[in-house]
Amino acid sequence: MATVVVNVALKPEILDPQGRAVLGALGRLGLTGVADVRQGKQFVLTIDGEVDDAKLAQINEIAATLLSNPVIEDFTVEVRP
Amino acid sequence: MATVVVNVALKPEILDPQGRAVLGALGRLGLTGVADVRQGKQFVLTIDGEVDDAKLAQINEIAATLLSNPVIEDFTVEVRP
Amino acid sequence: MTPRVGVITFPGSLDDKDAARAVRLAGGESVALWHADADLHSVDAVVLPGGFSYGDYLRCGAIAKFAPVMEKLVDAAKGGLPILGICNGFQVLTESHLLPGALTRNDHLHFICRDQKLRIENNTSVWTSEFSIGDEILIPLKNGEGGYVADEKTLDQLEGDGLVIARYLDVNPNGSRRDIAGITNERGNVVGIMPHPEHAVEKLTGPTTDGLGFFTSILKSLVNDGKVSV
Amino acid sequence: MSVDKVSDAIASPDAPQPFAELGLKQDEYESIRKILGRRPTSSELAMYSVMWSEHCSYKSSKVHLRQFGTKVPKNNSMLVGIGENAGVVDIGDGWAVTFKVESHNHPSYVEPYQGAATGIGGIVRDIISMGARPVAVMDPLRFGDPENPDTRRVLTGIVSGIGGYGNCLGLPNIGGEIVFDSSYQGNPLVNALCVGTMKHEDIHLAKATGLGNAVILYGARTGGDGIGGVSVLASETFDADGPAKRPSVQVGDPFMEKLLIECTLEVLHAGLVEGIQDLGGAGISCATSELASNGEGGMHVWLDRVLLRDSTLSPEEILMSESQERMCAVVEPAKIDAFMAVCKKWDVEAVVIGDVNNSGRLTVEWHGEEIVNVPPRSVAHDGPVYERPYARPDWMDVRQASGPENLVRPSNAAEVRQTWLTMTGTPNLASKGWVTSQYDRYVMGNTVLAQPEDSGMIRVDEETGLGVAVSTDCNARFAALDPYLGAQLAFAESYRNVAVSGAVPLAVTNCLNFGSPEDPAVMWQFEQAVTGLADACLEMGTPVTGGNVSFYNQTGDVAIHPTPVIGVLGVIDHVDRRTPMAWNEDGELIYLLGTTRDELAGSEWAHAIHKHLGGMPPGLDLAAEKNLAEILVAGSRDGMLSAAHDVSDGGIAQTLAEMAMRSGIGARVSVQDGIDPFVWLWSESATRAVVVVNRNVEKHFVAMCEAGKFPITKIGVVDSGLISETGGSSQVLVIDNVYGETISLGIEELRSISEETLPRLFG
Ligand SMILES: Nc1ncnc2c1ncn2[C@@H]1O[C@H](COP(=O)(O)OP(=O)(O)O)[C@@H](O)[C@H]1O
Ligand SMILES: [Mg+2]
Repeated sequence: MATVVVNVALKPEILDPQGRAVLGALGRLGLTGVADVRQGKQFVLTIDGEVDDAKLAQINEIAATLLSNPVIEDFTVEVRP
Repeated sequence: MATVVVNVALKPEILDPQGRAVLGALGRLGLTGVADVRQGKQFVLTIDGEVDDAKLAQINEIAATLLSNPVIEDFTVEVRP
Repeated sequence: MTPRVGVITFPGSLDDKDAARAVRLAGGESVALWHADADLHSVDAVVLPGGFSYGDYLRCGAIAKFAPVMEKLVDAAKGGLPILGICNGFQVLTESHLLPGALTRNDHLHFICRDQKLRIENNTSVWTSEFSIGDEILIPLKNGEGGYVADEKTLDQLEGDGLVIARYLDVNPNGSRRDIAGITNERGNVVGIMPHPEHAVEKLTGPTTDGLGFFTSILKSLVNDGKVSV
Repeated sequence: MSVDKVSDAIASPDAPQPFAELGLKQDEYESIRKILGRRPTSSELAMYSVMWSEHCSYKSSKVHLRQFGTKVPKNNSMLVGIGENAGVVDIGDGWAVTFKVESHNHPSYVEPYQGAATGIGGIVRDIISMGARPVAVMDPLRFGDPENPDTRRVLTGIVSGIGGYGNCLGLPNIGGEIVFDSSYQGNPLVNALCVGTMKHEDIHLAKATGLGNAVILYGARTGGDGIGGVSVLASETFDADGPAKRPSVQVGDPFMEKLLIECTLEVLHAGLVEGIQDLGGAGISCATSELASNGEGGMHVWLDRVLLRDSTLSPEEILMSESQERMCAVVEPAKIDAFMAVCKKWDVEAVVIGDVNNSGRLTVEWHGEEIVNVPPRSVAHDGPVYERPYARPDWMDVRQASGPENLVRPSNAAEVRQTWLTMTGTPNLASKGWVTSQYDRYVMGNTVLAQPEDSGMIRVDEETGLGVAVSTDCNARFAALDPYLGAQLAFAESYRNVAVSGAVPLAVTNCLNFGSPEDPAVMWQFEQAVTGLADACLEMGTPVTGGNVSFYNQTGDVAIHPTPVIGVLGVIDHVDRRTPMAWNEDGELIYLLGTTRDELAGSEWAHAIHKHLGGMPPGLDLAAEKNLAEILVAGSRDGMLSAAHDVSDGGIAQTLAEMAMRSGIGARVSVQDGIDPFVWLWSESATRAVVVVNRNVEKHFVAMCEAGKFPITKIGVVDSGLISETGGSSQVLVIDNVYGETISLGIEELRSISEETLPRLFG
């Protein structure tokens, strides 16, 4: 069993209304000094067996096509043993 | 400048329709051996200055009340220097 | 033969019956197409209807683009088959890269349902040929992720080539860049639009009947092309 | 941990059992032992405890609700009455309609988004299980003080939940209510109504018949969420200092529900189903025991076949789980394959979990061991029945005696104008557009009327134009002043709203939201409200076809205002002739139907301006109400009405303002002679409507009203050419005869006041 975490975030140049709403709320709750908030998605995949290079390549491909939209989003893939 | 990452995930016993939808799609795309997918949210906060204990406590409080609902979600807070 | 317009149903499609009704009211024959059936049943045009395909949980339209019928549709689009994507259909078209850009969460973060005024900006596409440039129409808009985005270069290109087919008037309801409500590809056969022309085809149930123009446009275009006769 | 088998229960009769923790009283536990002739197994105890909860068994309300069955009006349209998942009425041409309203109050306070979302999900499954296609939803809501910060959390979450679920299901939201009152601060009300349509032959019932038939569980997998959820939740009161207990809430999956709708309708129409039941509160316990109890035989269930999301669940938990988006069907063996094929087409998992037998018992097996063996009726239908004590509380005298007579009233034109502007922006009267624009009202293409019209109207048959209209209403302040009359007034308002749109009122559903039934004062309110509603329905000829009771709506020992939300369904033979609320063009004449008295107790004016609640609610003459409805329907049928709008919260002033804002065209109206202008504008006397007629039918319409001896007064004319004395706005509402003066209100000014309130509070 292995865990693969894919984080997907809007590209920096794309407006993130959810992050902005959180930023506004933080201010109202009295947390000061927050310069920016961005909201992204995190996918946690539980994989049977080992994640070898072939599987990792496949997961990267899926992160690039299914889990994120390259027009607006960036992603990272991280394997946690 | 510091970065604080708050990850919010549905508690394991709570249905995650989003993760389920991704799981179904992975199968159709030929990625086999995925036992489970859970989809969570990731908030990336950019903080001016240092994150001292008081600030961290404040962020934990906000993570527990604003960024997540403890009835259905768990969260983690991580400071990245 | 009456023009046959296919309407694809994905799991979670909601406005498929409405799109079919609009096709019929405009004088065409509607043909139900099923997502899992990799066959377009030789229809003359296709509508990708609104809704929440696969729940839209991941990203609107992201999972639908992998449906068996979509592979056929992408090929057919390249061959010139007229395709109209409405709302979720528009999202499927951008996810499938048949149209540039992407649709993102509304800037105010709410789902919004309102009667929306638009200005028609292009009447060379097969779905807008019955309009005149500058026509102002009022049709329903309802979405949670309708903000059109693309990089500046793409936006400039869309403008420069006259590929914006409709723009929001009075109110930009979702933060779309340059008030873009709908676009077409260069060939003019693939059109995506966020508001819902199929909900404005009967005085009784819609704010106007302005939406009919999209459906009469395609039927006329098909007849003029000699693809079908009436 | 080993499972508690029936044989164990026989072998260890005295083993201690946690019945109290499960919410059962000592005597209830004893009667379970008596029914079984032994102690229950832990699985049986789980089943009885959820099924005998207030939420599932109606143990406190049953004795009163019987009135809806005994006082049934003569009405041939009822096809399926109280007791089934939802009532069904005949609307002609072979069409039938089912509708029902249900509460999801407590879960929505704990987790507003999911609580409200699953509320919509639950009521929709009730409608599908009758064999109907759901065609619309409505959402009567109550919130606490709009200025309290927690109201923002609750309201925004609930509204997004209702929208998130309903929009994704593809059901138009065609109406509802949003009312603020601090009595709901720790206990918001989320009531959800769904309407479904079907042909007569498609009606299905929850019944397990046919020896050897299979019991199929299909839809979402069973998980550990919401165990004890709805039923236990709905039966417990929150502590004064907030939700100390935070029981797990279910998460809804509207996409799965959409698949479930399509899949269910397909198996039903293909004739593959003998009986069908949705899974709501009490999950598998409820579905299997009710199906078996309604059938004539027995049922056996292999519980280990249930598809699970969490493999560690115990049999007790599986029996109690309230996981959403599941259904149960009874299918002939020869049709199982066809049934499974339809499920596969829609990507819905299904499994045979049991079969129908003639044992007369409900038996459940877990990996070869018998863990349940009970008479199904004892679980599903023969639960405890309480005759709870009830008594009119003494404080009612004080409350009813302190009327609004001494409150400071506006007494000149300038004060009236100022009051008008203030009232237009109160949270209760302000535009609800900020909320309702988050709901899809267009999907399905059959919405003829939706918010902010008086009722929602849906076209049922595209060929013939046959349609239905539905409204829900309740002024809980009236019910607080007099629960009997308050329930009748709520019903009358809903009835009127349906008639105003041109439809003939046909049937009633209700959602009775009250405090703790263990409080004799609350129980009295309940008894009074039920009696009032039953009496009114009998007199008006509209049967109650179903409904829902929600008790324990209180914080500490402070109960909410009694809130009997009443839904009325009407039929209209052709939706083309619907009457909209707004006037259209210059020259149309504005009439007031009905009589205005000095009735301001419980009014929005008393509430908003003076925070006052006292006195006696407006009087109600049901015969007159019926007369008014007949006039409104006849006026629509004969094409005499170009618009009509009922007069209720906020009085005539609010009615006129709403018509003007909706239309955008000005009008000149004169206060009736012989009555104080303030009273005329803001009294909330019942049985009134403002109607708009064209000059060419005026004589005819007035004659019709006079023949029916119904009071009618010409009050104004639509006029786009009026000019405001204060300049500015182009279209104005001009009111003459206000303490000898004329006031004018710019329609744009009214609109901006009305539309600004909710976004300011919650945007
Ligand atoms: N929560 C809601 N959901 C949908 N529609 C709503 C909601 N609240 C109010 N509305 C709609 O707004 C309009 C005005 O509401 P209200 O003043 O309560 O109407 P009425 O007094 O005629 O019953 C109605 O059309 C009603 O259906
Ligand atoms: Mg009304």
